[in-house]
Formats: sequence, C-alpha cells, structure tokens
Amino acid sequence: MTSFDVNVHYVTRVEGHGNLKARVRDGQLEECRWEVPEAPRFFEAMIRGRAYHEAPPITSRICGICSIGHTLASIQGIENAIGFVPSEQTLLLRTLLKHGETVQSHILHAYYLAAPDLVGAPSVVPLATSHREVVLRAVRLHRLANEWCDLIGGRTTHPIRAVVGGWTRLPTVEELRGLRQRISEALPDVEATVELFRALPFPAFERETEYLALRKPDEYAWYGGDIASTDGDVTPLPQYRSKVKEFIVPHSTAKRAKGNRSSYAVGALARVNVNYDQLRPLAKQAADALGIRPVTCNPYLNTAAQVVEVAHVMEDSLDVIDRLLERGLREEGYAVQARPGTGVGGVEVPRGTLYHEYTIDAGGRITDANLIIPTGQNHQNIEDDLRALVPTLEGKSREEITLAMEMLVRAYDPCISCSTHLLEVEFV
Amino acid sequence: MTLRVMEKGDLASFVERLIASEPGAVGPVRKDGKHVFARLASVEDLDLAYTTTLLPPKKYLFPPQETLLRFRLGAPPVVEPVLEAPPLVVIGVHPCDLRGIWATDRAFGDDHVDTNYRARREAITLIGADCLPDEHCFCTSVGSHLPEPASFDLFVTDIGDAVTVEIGSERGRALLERYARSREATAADLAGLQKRRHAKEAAVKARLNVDVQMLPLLLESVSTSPLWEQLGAKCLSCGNCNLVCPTCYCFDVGDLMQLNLEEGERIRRWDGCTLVDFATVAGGHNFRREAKSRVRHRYYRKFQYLMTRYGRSFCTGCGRCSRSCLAHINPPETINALLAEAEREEA
Amino acid sequence: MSTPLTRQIESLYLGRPATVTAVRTLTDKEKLFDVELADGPLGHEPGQFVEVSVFGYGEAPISVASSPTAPGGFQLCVRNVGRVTGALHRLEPGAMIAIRGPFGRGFPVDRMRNRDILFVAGGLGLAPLRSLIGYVMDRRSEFGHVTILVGARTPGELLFNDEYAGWARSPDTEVHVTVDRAAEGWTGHVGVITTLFPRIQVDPKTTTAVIVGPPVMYRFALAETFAKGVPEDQVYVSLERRMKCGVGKCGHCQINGIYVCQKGPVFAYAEIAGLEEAL
Amino acid sequence: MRPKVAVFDFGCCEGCQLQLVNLEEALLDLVGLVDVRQWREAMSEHADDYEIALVEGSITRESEIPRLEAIRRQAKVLVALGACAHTGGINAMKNHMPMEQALEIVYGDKARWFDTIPARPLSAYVPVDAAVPGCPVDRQELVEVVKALLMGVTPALPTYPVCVECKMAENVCVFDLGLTCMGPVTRAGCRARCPSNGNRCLGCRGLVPEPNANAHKEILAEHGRTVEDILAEYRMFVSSAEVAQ
Ligand SMILES: Cc1cc2nc3c(=O)[nH]c(=O)nc-3n(C[C@H](O)[C@H](O)[C@H](O)COP(=O)(O)OP(=O)(O)OC[C@H]3O[C@@H](n4cnc5c(N)ncnc54)[C@H](O)[C@@H]3O)c2cc1C
Ligand code: SF4
Ligand code: SF4
Ligand code: SF4
Repeated sequence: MTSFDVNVHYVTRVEGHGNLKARVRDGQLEECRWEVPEAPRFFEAMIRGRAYHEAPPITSRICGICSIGHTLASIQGIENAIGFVPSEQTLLLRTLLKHGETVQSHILHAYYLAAPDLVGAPSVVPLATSHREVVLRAVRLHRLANEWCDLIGGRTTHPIRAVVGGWTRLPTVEELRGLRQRISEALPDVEATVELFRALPFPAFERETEYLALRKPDEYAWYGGDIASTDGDVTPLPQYRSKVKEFIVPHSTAKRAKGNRSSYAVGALARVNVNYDQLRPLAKQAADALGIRPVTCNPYLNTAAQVVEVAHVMEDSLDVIDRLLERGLREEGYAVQARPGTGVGGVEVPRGTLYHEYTIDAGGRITDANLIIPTGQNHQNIEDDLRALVPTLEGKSREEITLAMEMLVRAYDPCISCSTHLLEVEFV
Repeated sequence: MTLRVMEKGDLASFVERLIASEPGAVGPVRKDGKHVFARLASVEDLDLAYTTTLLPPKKYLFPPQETLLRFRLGAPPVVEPVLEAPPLVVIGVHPCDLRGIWATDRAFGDDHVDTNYRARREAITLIGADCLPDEHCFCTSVGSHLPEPASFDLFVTDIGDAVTVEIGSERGRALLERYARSREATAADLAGLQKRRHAKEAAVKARLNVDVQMLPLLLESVSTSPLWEQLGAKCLSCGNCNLVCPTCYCFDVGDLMQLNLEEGERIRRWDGCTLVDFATVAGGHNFRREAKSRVRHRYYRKFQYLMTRYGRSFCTGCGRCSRSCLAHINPPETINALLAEAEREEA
Repeated sequence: MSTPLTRQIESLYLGRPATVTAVRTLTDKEKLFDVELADGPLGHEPGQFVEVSVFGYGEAPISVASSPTAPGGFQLCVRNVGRVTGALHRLEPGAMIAIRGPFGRGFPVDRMRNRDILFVAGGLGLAPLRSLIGYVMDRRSEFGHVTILVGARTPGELLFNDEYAGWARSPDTEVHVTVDRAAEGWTGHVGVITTLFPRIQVDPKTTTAVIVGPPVMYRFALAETFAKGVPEDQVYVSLERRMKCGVGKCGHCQINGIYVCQKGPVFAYAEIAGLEEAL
Repeated sequence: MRPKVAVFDFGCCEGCQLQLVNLEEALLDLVGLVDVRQWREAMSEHADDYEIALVEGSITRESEIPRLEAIRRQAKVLVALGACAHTGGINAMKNHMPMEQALEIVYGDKARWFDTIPARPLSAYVPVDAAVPGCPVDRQELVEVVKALLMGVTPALPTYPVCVECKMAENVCVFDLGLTCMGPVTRAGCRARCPSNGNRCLGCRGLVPEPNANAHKEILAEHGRTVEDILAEYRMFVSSAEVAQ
C-alpha cells in the first residue's frame, strides 16, 4: 500500500496560486489541503464610498481572466440596485461580449492549460513544435475571441465600452457583419476542436455532485436568471445568499460555499448539466461526441464541457448578431437616473456563477458590496473530489497520483486570482 | 483669378462625381458632435456647415506618424526610402487652414526640401470652402480670413442660392471642367461674394488688439513678463495646443523593428514644444525645464521666430488651441494681456 | 495625379552608406570610430556634424572629431548614453552604418587665420574641438600662438590624452590639462577648467577663443575668457541640443529663433549673447 | 544565445500575464527568440537560471518581500509588468483606509488571520530596470519593451500624457462630452485607448513624471467635480502617488 505526501507548491497552469498538500497513508487520503496563498485584495472594502459607476472598472480588476464577467456582473448588480432597466440592444451586446469572453477563456484553458496534460506534455510550448497545427488552430480561435472582445468591449481585458446604463460606443454595422463572417468561418475550427478532445484520454472518475448554474426559461443562461440546482431546486437571484452558503472551515485556507450538501460545483460542466436542453444544435452534437449528458459527474470532463460551450456560444453569437442587425443599431447613450437601493447581479463567467451585490445610497455612493466568485464556490468540491479520487488510484506511482490530483484541480480551471474572498490563514 | 458660379444642386453632383472618379476624396464629416476630415463614401457624409475640424488637414500632408525609410538588417543593410503620396482631393478646407498649408509649405520647403512632405503635397488637390466662425476664431486679426491665393485649387463660397468657385490652379480648372456644371460669374454674383465675405468678417468676434505685423516687436519687450509665469502655472504640458495646430510641425524620429528583429522602419511622429522633454538632451539637461518657458516658446514661434523668418504670422487664427486647451490658454487673451502690459509700462 | 506613387528617388532622410573601419575604446563611456563612406569623402569643415544611423536603433547627431586635413575617412567620438550611441558602442570594425551630412556651420577657420587661438575643451567638448585642433596642427604656420586647455572630471575621463604631447610639441603651442578630481597616479593639475586661466597669457587683440563643453561649463569659462579681454565676436562656442533631423525641420534644436543645426552648432558668442535660452 | 526569461506574479489580477498569451502568433515568434525558463500560469517546466524577469503584481504581504528580493538577485533585468507592479495599481486603493477596517469589511471577525501590508509597487523594495505600464499592459507596448530588451536597449516610456495620443487619434475630448478625464496627467503609450472607445481615461498607466496635478485638479473642479470626487479619481490607479494623498 502506498504512503506518501504530496506537496505541490503552486500548481502550475492555473490562473493564480494554489498549493496542493496531501498526506496519503495506505492508499487513503488522510489529509488534504487545497491552499490558496493568493494575496487578499480587499475589493469589497475598496469600493465602499465610491460612485456607483466606478464599481465596474474597479471590480473588473479582480480577475484579468474573467474581467468581462466581473464588469457585466457589476453593471447588472448596480443597475438592479439603482433601478435601471437596460435596453434590448444593450442586453444583446452584453451577451455578445460575454460570449467573446467565454471563447477567450475556454480556448485558453482547454488548449493551453489542460490539453498538455492529456497528451502528456509539460506545457503548450513543446506542442508548438510537435503539434503545430493544433496550436495554430488554438491561436486562431483565441485571436478571434480576443478581437471579438476588442471590437465589442474596446479591449480584450478590462472592457472599456460596457458601462452602467449601456455602451460608450457601439460597433458599426460593418464591424458586426465582419465579426459574424469570421465566427461562421471559424466553425470548422470548432468542429476540429471537438474531434481533438474526443480523441484525448480523459481520466474516468465520478463522484456524485450537486451542480449549480443560472437558468432562464428561454435560453441557455449567461447574464442573469435563477439559480438552478441539479438537485431540482430553483432559487431567485436576489435570494442567492440562501442557496450559496459561505463558510470557513478550520483546515481550509479559503472562504468556501455549500448548497444542499457539503459542497457543490459551478462552471462549464455545471451549466451543461443544468441547461443541457437549451444547448444549440452544434453544441448538442459536441456534447454527444464528448460523452456529456446530464448529469455527468466526472470533474475531468469540465474541460470537455468547455468545448461544448465554445460550440454553443459561437453558434448563438451568429443569432445575436443577426438580431442586432435586424433591429438596426441605435445610439442610446448611457445616462441613468440613480435611486438608492440594493441589487444583485449574477453572471455565468467561464468558471461558474459570479455574484455581485451592491447597496447604493441616495448620493449614488456604494455603501456595501458582496462579491462571490466561482472558484471560491468550487474549493470545497475540489477537496471532496480529491478525497474520493485518491483511493481509486490504488497501485499507481507517487508521480502518477500527484499528476492525477493536479489534473483534477486544473480541470476546474481555478481562477484563483479572483481573491476577493480568498484568504491565506496560518494555522498553528 | 477666374470666378465661376455653380447652382447648389450642381455642387452636390460635382462632389458626388469627385468621390466616384478621383482616387481619394476627403472632407469634413461629423464625429461625436464635432467635425473631422475623413474619407467620403458619398456626398451625404460631407458636412460643410462646420467651424473647424479637430485636426487640421495637415494630417494628410504630415501624418501623425509616417514612415521615412524601410530597412532590412544585414551586411550591408538594405535601406529604401519611402515617399508615400496617395492622391487625395481634400474638400472644404477653410481659409485659415489654407494659410496653415501655406505655412507648412514654407517650413518644409525651406533650404533642405522635406521630400516626404513635398511628395504628399504634390499629390493633394485642395478645394477650399468658406466658413462659420465661432467665438474662438480670430482669423481677421492675423489676416487669414481670405483664401490664400496660391494655396488652393478651387475655392467655394456659399452666396445664398448658388456658390461661387474661385479657380486657383490649372488642376482646379481641369477638375471643374471635367466634373462640374458651372457658369461665368455675373456682377451680382461678385456682389454676393463680397457681401458674404463682409458678413463673415463681421462674425469673427475674438481679436488681437494689435496689428499682427507689430507682434515680433511687441514680443521683443515682454519675454520676462510675469504673464508667462501665470500661464506656466496653468499649463498641463499636455501638448494639445501643438497637436491641433495647423502650423505646428515639429517631430520626433525613431526606428521601429518588426518582431523578427531583421526588418524595420524609420518613422517620424508628431512632437510638441510644450511637452516636458522636447528640449531634453542626453545627460538629462532640459533647456526648457519650466512650463512657462515652453508656453512662451510656442507663442514666440507663432508670432516672432517664424514670423520674422517667413514674413507672416505662423498663427492662422483658427482657434483650435483655444478650443482644446483645458487651461483656457489662448492666443487672443495672451497677446492682448502682453499688449496691455507693454502699454502700461510705456505709460 | 492618378497613380499612387512610392517613388524610389531622393529622400531627405536617406543617408550615405558607410563602414566602420576601426573602433578604439577611449574611456569607460567613449569610443572613437573610424568611418569611411562608400561613395567618396565626407567633405566637412571642422566643427560640423553628421547624422549617424544604426539601423534598428535610430539616428543621432555626432560631431566629426577629425580634421578634414586628416587622410582617409573621418572619425567620430561617441559617448554611450542611450539607444543609438549604445548601439554604436556595440559595433565591430566592418559594421555598416549610414551617414547624412555634414550639416551645420563649422568653425570659421578663415577668420582665425594668423590669429592666436585659445582652445577650451570640457569633457566631450574635445570631440568637436579636435577637428579644429587637428586642422590647426596640420596647418600650423597659418596660425599664431595656440593654447589648449583640456578638462575632465577624472583622469580616466580625459579624451585623446595620447595626443596632448604631440600637440604640445608643435611650435608655439602650449597644452594645459586639469581634472576636477584626481585619482591614483595623477600628478597633473587638479581643479575645474577655469583654474587653468591664471596660468595662461592671452593677448585680447590677437586671440580667438574656442570653447566647447557641457552646459554648466560655459558660464564660467566664458567669464574667464572675457576677463582676459577677448571680445564677444572673437569667442566661439559649439552648442548641443536635442536634434532629430539635422536639417532645420524637426524643431528640437531651436534656441529662441535660431536653429542650431542650421546656424550652428558653432556660434560666435556675440550671435547668441542676447538669447535667453542659449546657455 | 536566446535570453532566458521567467514570468512571476504577486498580488494582481493576472490580466497582464494574460496579455502575453494574447500576443497570439507573436507569442510563438517570441518564444522562438527567448528561452522561457518558468511561467507558472502557462507551463509546468521550471528553471531558476533566468536573466530577464517579468514581474506582475504589487507587494501586499510581508512574506512576498523576500521572494521578490530573490528574483532581483537572480535577474539581470527586472521588468515591472503592469500597473500593479509599476505603480501599485488598483491594489493601492486600500492604502487609503485603515488596514483593520479593510480587513473587517471583507473578513469580519476572522480578520486577524491575515498577513497584509499597504500595497506597494516593486520599486518600493528593489530596483526595477524597466516597466510596462497599464492595467492591463498594452500588447503593442509590451512587444516593444521585449524587443528593446532583446536588442540590448533600455526601454524608454513616453514622458508625455495620454492627451497627445488622444489628439493624434482625433477624438473629441471627453471634457467636451461633459465628463472628466485623467488623460492630461497620465503617461501615454496606450494610444488613448479609453477616450478612443468613448470612455474617459482613468489613469491606469500612472502619472507622467512631472504632472501638473494642481492645474488638473482645478480643471476637474471647474467641470463640476467635488473635492471628494477629485481625490477619488486620483485614488484609483495612482493611489500611491504623492498627489493622491
Ligand atoms: C550637433 C551635435 C553634435 C553632437 N556631437 C556628439 C559627439 O560628438 N559625440 C557624442 O557622443 N554625442 C554628441 N552629441 C550628442 C548625441 O547626439 C546624443 O547623445 C545622442 O543623440 C543620444 O542618442 P541616443 O539614441 O544614444 O540616446 P537616446 O536613447 O535617444 O536618449 C538618451 C538621452 O538623450 C536625450 N536625447 C535624445 N535624442 C537626443 C538628441 N538628438 N540630441 C541630444 N540628446 C538627445 C534623451 O532625452 C535622453 O535623455 C551631439 C549632439 C548634437 C546636437
Ligand atoms: S496657434 Fe492656435 S489659433 Fe493659431 S494656428 Fe495654431 S491652433 Fe490655430
Ligand atoms: S493645450 Fe494648454 S495646457 Fe496643454 S500644453 Fe498647450 S497651453 Fe499647455
Ligand atoms: S479625452 Fe482625456 S486624454 Fe483625450 S484630450 Fe481630452 S483630456 Fe486628454
């Protein structure tokens, strides 16, 4: 029987820092810590007293990877707080921007961060020579996604044009047409991506899990919606605190969350599990090819679910653009009347549901903010998965076990830099 | 000078035909409530009812950034001069901006002729138009309110129900003959033109309280005026006044390499004498350390240094710097304050 | 005007191809480059400068440090302070560069003929001065008494110190050297360059003074020179400014109404005495 | 010999490292010109013999100082990547409130568990050889800086403000649109990205070396901003600068 300690200082190829510490005795995981030594950055404190319109650009800086998601969640929370209802055009453009980020981030994770594991390479760097075609395809898709976000948001990271009330600048009709063409031309690359990941050996491991994602009646939810659980319950967004129960456990290093059970998962796999029926045809095919149908409980397949979502948002974007073009673009400005109040924003960012809640006073200043990021919600689930995983690795070498654990952490695509709620605690 | 007359509808079709037949037609178009010179896709884009554009047409003769050379490293390096001169018809250039082009023609044409400027200049056709002064314009004070005779190819003035067209060059005449229906001007048209010009002159409100030709002399005596100190304290050293000015032509030069580190180009980029490091040399010595000396330098360039060299004011009265200076530093107030100070001293 | 033209013809900004034939390290910061043009001699006057291109790095104005009377190509003495000068310092013999110029107005040698000359060189100022010193040495009989004052901050920073003795051996020539701060082995004079003035005799009626050095030096060196009675129109300086084009366009080198690259870099003191921004 | 490069991060959002990835094809070219020795976000390979260190993030914890010092000891050239590393960035906003208060707002009674100090730029602890400003860094500028390093040149940043590039882009000044802008005191190099996209400059690239902050503050006041607003403006991205105090 195997006995050893795992101590991976800084799991690489994740956004942010995470340390993995485990003590395996006789094939059993006696102790497991998924630590997050990321520096706390105090966003909730820093935006107190700020004018409401400053929240999106400030909270965008919580995470460079899902800065678009933070911006949109913040805008949504603020607009709900001040009682502003955005126009249909504004919402369509927000969805389009959100879709760009989903492609950006999922391609980055699937190709650059996760794929090397699946082909046994230490990083994407050697793949640039050994699998040049694959890497070039990844670069093509990634470039498209970035230029897409540039076009709609004004910048790939920390968008400029999306603000409380609407948009500071609209894309032109020609730009939208061009983007539509480029997206449709990229669909073969998406299909090839599905093929690629279909052929890759995802480890087989399952653990029954509660999955949470936003859900809307009429579409696969990204921006707003209710909080739906694979356990069947549905919670309205404003009551998120009753579903997302934050807690700190003594041996842990980060603020975590639970739902019905000891832990739950959010992210691409959670969304596909919750909203499978709303996937677009191309995405359904992809899900079939990759072996995902609700409820899939293999956390390694989160990467595959990301590929499914890429197919979904690419196809959906064609439709969003068509609707925008049909309506015709109108300069609407972004002036708002602010009234005091409290509001919650919920957005599905690449790694799961992101909540931004704000209270605004009569002077338009923020008096209180609560931000819950997806990775924090996944922490407990990651640890629960690891505990279940190790006994199944019976007979493997120490290196193999370590790698399997690391890969599992990576499959969650943890974006630890979002350290609004992450803390490092020294335990004595 | 030959004066022709066009019906207004004919002007539109003239522009339409220019856009359709000439390789590049640009003119004032709207941007966020202001105007800029930009490509015209159709005559509808053109909006001649404007005061000034954000940037003067200088940007076509001396672009914000321009390639001078292209090279490939090696032994020996292969170097090729670049003279880009896309043919362009610029429609709707106001008299002050024609004067600005007169000024850059002098500066770039003097002694060593600037080949890059000249190439672009030769490829450009200028169709002037009369204008609508606002509270910042002071062209009448520097004598740039009338179209500079040798600077345009055609010049259009709205005289009510028709437009007059002055022909300034053979090139202009050819364009007119090829694309426009026009007729001989009558005495009534000429009277209309005069009337329109007087109306415009009357509409210019800002002014310098001094004969512009006296300015080099005036500046001679006020270089240590406390006014410079006051302006220096307000100046942000942001360069806005330089960048929007039709007669500011200073530049910086540098090499840009491609990522392969084998090929590259030498580019020049707009610079401005109000920027902090404009006169800084290796070792860190800055010959115009304080904002006040930089602001002063700019005024002296417009109204003394270059004026003495070329005979006429290098300020065209377009008011762009007044409009874009957040600190409200502007030529009429500055010059009038200096004048008042000199007069006080004399008394 | 119907075709877009990228004309492969003359450009104001295209230099003449040149080869660096030798590189000599003078001090920690300065190197001396021998340069030969592919298409013939430079044809400069003492005190003029050239625009030197190292492709990929840019272009910089550098004074010609050798006399036109010297055989072969010409020399540039360059201090490493940045992009272009740093790139020059990394060049090996055989490297290809490009040269525009010569530009500007050099020293008025005709006005100096048969007169006594007082040279005052501070630091890198000796680089442009050396073109004139070399000229005077090569045509020694055409000039009167020659006094050369050289100053540097430390002995290690003295430029061309292997040439002082040769100059001093010329008839009717004296050379005085000083450093601001001595170092081990230094037996010469210590003190700023103005402390050399009490040692020299100057006949104000027959002397032309030529002073080149860093901005701080001018004020003091000029005062000493005037104190010796040399008139303002017999004192020459060479001024440094930021400079990009070398041909009176880019605006950087302007001192009040004067372009250093056109009217300078050499000026009679009388020409710039009234200009606030000159010194 | 390809220079050996490593990428590190401290407290930040990692958006700047992401811009390296966002170089797309150019990154592939770059990877050919340099030898990447470690880069946690993108690779598992890891070696400590780097010459150029690209360091992202600001120092916000005592325990990070020795790590930064170790990087400094190894690296011949240390580049501050992005606003957090260069000026303290948005993290330094927290420096304007009492630390206990910040902790309490976010972590309640668990506050005492934290190791946190005022957020500071790298240069507060070690010499920094070059910087790529911005939040996030501008990819074009990032490439220019890397190229300069590869060519053996110390990269120089513009000393003029964003207004210069804003005017070149021929934007309508946001002051004319009824808003206010940090452009006049913010270091250029982003090609006036925010004003060009209809928004206002927030100052993410840090101040120009010689900002006339007094004059700028007066202009903000003239455009209807209160003293509180103005301070808030200065306390977003240039919090650690003197003029924000
Ligand atoms: C007429 C003239 C003659 C000169 N003769 C010599 C000489 O013989 N030997 C010598 O070593 N140097 C000489 N110089 C100075 C030399 O031109 C500068 O040191 C050089 O341009 C710096 O370029 P760089 O690319 O190496 O530095 P950069 O990297 O461009 O800049 C380094 C510093 O120099 C300043 N600077 C930038 N461009 C210029 C410029 N064109 N002129 C001055 N400072 C600048 C910058 O503000 C910065 O502080 C002369 C300058 C002039 C104007
Ligand atoms: S100085 Fe001002 S008013 Fe005069 S030409 Fe320039 S921008 Fe126009
Ligand atoms: S525009 Fe005004 S503030 Fe800006 S540099 Fe010019 S004078 Fe100074
Ligand atoms: S918008 Fe901002 S950056 Fe642009 S000119 Fe105006 S103040 Fe300057």
